[in-house]
Amino acid sequence: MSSLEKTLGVIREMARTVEENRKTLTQLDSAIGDGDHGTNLSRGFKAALESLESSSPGTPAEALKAVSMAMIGKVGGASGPLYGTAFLRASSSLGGKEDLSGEDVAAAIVAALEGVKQRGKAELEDKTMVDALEPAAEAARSAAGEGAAAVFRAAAEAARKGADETEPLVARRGRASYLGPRSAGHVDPGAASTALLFEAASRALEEN
Amino acid sequence: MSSLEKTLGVIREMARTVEENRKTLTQLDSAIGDGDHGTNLSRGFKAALESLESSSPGTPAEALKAVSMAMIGKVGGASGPLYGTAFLRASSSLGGKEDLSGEDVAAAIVAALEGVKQRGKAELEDKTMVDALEPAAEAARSAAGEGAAAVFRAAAEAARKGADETEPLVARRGRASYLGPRSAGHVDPGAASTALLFEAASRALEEN
Amino acid sequence: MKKVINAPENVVSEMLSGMEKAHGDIIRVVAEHNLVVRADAPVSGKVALVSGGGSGHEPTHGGYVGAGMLDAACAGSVFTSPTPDQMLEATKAVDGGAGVFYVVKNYTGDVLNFEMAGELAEAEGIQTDYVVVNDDVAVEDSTYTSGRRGIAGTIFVHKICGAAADDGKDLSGIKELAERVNANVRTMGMSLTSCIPPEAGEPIFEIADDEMEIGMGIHGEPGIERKKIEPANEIVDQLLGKILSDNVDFSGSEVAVMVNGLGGTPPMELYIAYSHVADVLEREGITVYGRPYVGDYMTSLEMAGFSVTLLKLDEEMKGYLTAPCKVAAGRPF
Amino acid sequence: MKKVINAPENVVSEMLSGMEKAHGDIIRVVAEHNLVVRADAPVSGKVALVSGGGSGHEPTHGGYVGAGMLDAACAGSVFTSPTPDQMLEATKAVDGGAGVFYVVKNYTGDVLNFEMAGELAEAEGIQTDYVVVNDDVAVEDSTYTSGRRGIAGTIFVHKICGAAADDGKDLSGIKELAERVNANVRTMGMSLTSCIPPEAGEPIFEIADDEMEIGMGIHGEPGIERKKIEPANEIVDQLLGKILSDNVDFSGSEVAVMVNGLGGTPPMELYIAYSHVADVLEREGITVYGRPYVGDYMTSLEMAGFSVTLLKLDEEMKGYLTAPCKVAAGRPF
Ligand SMILES: Nc1ncnc2c1ncn2[C@@H]1O[C@H](COP(=O)(O)OP(=O)(O)O)[C@@H](O)[C@H]1O
Ligand SMILES: Nc1ncnc2c1ncn2[C@@H]1O[C@H](COP(=O)(O)OP(=O)(O)O)[C@@H](O)[C@H]1O
Ligand SMILES: [Mg+2]
Ligand SMILES: [Mg+2]
Ligand SMILES: [Mg+2]
Ligand SMILES: [Mg+2]
Repeated sequence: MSSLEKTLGVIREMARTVEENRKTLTQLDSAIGDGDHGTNLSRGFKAALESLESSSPGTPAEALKAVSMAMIGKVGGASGPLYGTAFLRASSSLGGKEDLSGEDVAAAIVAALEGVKQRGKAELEDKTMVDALEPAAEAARSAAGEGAAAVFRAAAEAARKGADETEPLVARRGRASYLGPRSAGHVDPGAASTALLFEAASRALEEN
Repeated sequence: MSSLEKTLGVIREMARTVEENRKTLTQLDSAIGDGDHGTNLSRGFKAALESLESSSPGTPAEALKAVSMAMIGKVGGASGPLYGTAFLRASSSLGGKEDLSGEDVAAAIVAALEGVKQRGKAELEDKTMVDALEPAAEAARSAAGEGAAAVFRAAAEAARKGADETEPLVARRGRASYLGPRSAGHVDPGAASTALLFEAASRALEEN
Repeated sequence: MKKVINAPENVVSEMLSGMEKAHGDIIRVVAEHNLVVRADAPVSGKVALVSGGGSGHEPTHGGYVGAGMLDAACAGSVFTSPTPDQMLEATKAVDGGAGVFYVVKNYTGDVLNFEMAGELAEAEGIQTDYVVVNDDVAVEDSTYTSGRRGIAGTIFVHKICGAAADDGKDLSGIKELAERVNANVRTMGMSLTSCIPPEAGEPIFEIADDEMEIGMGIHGEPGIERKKIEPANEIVDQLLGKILSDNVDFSGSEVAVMVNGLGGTPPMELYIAYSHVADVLEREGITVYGRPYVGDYMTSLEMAGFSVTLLKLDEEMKGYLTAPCKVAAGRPF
Repeated sequence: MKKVINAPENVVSEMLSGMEKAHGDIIRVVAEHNLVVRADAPVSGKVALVSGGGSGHEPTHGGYVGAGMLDAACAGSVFTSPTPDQMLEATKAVDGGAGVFYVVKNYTGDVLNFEMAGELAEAEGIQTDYVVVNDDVAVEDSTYTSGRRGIAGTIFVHKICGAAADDGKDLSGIKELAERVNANVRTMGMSLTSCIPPEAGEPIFEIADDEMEIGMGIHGEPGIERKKIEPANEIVDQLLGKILSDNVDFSGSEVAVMVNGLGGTPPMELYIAYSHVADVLEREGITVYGRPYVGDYMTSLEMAGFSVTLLKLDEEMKGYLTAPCKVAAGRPF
């Protein structure tokens, strides 16, 4: 199976996972935000799938670019431009490559992280998706030599741990920051969705 | 005890009864009206008691006139002008009399009925206070020879029966008429309050 | 009950006090009688318009007092008609020598109290007349009953007759115009929720989470039918269907349109409803004249729901409808 | 969930369609991008003002598009910032050659999306600039966080900068004025109930029948404190107390005042609140300039609650605040 097919498989599994967890994500966002994170991502991934249908991308980078454009164009909110930037930077980092190594995948994840931090100006422990994405990127880098599947497996584990650890934090970025101390005691919805996306990617590659 | 004192006793017992049944009357009015009949009458009788305090009426007619003015001036709604007219006509029918016979009381109740029908243009079975007041006036007339207490006793019994019998009726006057057939199955609040007022009057005279 | 109030028994007087502080250039408030009076009343030589009714329908009626609309509004307790004393005081405060005209909504209480007020005013030598507005097609009309309710269509009577009075029309002319507006205006409403009168402290009725009332009044009186909630377009079809099949022939005419929110319905939903109203009218060959009235014009406290009003216009009404006026219910822009 | 809608996923487009049908003389709607655009846009040689944000805050922002206020508003999904594509389309539709100015409320989503739109517009050769409004004193300000939210005070930026743009002020002048308004405007809100976004179908939060949220946002984000409900005057004291003890010195100044309903609060309650606001301001020696804004200006669907906004005015702001404008959020009278 080509890297392009694998990439498309990853994206489809991400979309499926978002749909499955739409309510959960929205409920997390209701607790410390405005209750739309699940709806937002669902709208974005639906648009991404439609765009992939109609555009038939030729490379993994083109597929990721289509996802990015769907996120930026259809999601809105904070997560739209942030995930949009993440997929855009991942796409750029892959360039025209047709066969992706573990190193390529890890580099793309690191690029995604840098894009998100640049756009959103969040740091670790601000209780945002960065708390899942940054450990995921580090784990990905460490596992880079073991192939794409291992990279995603490591990233998913690290992202899940990072997401869980947002629970006690007081938010300093995003809508949850308006709650001050009342934001503690809830997992950040964006960190949770980042963990779900990496788990979906990992699952998609294991299955092949 | 003078007729004036008895009249004041009747008014005070009416006020007490309205207060005690405020919620019930309001609930009856919620079912087929706008849920204010208890509040309306309570406001009116409070104002009546205040007015009696400050004006010290010299005759039964003056006392009833004070109640009438309080009803007209403070109640509003349909029941304000209707009960106001009832008390006004009762007052006029008594003129300057100091000692009231059963005939006088019965004539006052008949005058009240005529006033209400003239103002509100309701007939029997329109599901209004007339359905309690008209039988009360008839019973009062029949009992006129037996003294004031007997007149009120007979009126109270007839009013209660008339009020109960409004339950199956479809309203043709007042706010309940807008419901059409849906107004059936509920006792009319104004008929219920008329029955309560006669029962209060009867009680006040028995107790003496 | 959750409300931004201090005490249930003071809501009317405190509201009027707030209105006076906010709109002192347009109105003054006579606190002893819960009246809102045009700031420059009485206007000498002009017929004065007085309306009133229970409170809880804001901006009706105090919000419509000002140059070009009402001269005074009498505020009753919540959902309870004001009293003849109040109305008489209002009459005396605004009489400019050309008579006083009462705009009365058809409720037994309002009618009886205004009738008594008129008798009292005549006794004091002030000429009065009145119209009883009964625009609600939900209720069948009949001379053997209290007839139809007066609801949101009343605002058009205020606007058109207010402009006419400003224009110098005399009392009998105003009466004729008011009757004409009333004869050509039809309204029907629905609601999704009840509301809580502050003194009662409880909802007037219970309604399930998937039900609606069709033919709703504005005081929490039940409507004519309760059923499962339906899509906005189907609701609009029913309300308009009843209006269009009534005895005013709207076809081919120019109409003023109001989609009136009952208080708890967001503008989003009113515009969704208006969108379909506009489509149906276009299909029926009925032209919307000027700007439609989409918003909260006659409310029932925080009740969710809306009504649709159509007024068939003639040339005179058009002129008065669009004449300028200055009232508190307007916006600073 | 009970709403007058056809389908949750269509609420924004159907609402915009209704607005266009109702206000075709003031606005046009670009349906593909959920934009409300001034009917005569682009106005050549004038700086164009664009705002936008999630839907569900009506009349914000589409209701403020028109001569003398905004040139365009981008409508996002309910409570969700619109996207850079939409904003770019709006920018292109209204650019009259003098640049486009974005009025952005301080939410991460709104800021990021408008920033991206600005980059895209600059790439197409359109000069843009923006202000980030952050008037909500409920949230402590800090450079280490996202800072304060933008809420109802934003309407004053629309009005004042809209009039200034009409008056010929250039892009840098508008920017300076917008920053000045933002630096002098402070808001704080509270709520009694949650609201139900149509697509979620459930209340954003649960709140007991005797509780209120103080420091509420406009998207159902929890406030800063939940407590037992208190009398209106005490609530106003808390909101104003926080505003007056913030870093704008309002004493002795002239202010524009807004008592903004969140959708489900009847005018009666807003006027009761305003009555006390006026008393407190008078006691503090603060003068209310012109007509206070008491009504639903920036809502949260059907949420019950309100906010209080004070804007400290200078002479230039006063002139622009009271300049005429024509927008859908105004009334036909
Ligand atoms: N500045 C930021 N940097 C990184 N992530 C952020 C930032 N602000 C918000 N987020 C993420 O976005 C998530 C919320 O996304 P979403 O609910 O879709 O948008 P919105 O907050 O606009 O409603 C948060 O849970 C958080 O993880
Ligand atoms: N035309 C009428 N004639 C006699 N009684 C009437 C008439 N209209 C209404 N009523 C009485 O008034 C009662 C309602 O009074 P109330 O609730 O105080 O006034 P409102 O209907 O204005 O809210 C009804 O239950 C009915 O008995
Ligand atoms: Mg969110
Ligand atoms: Mg009643
Ligand atoms: Mg009543
Ligand atoms: Mg959002």
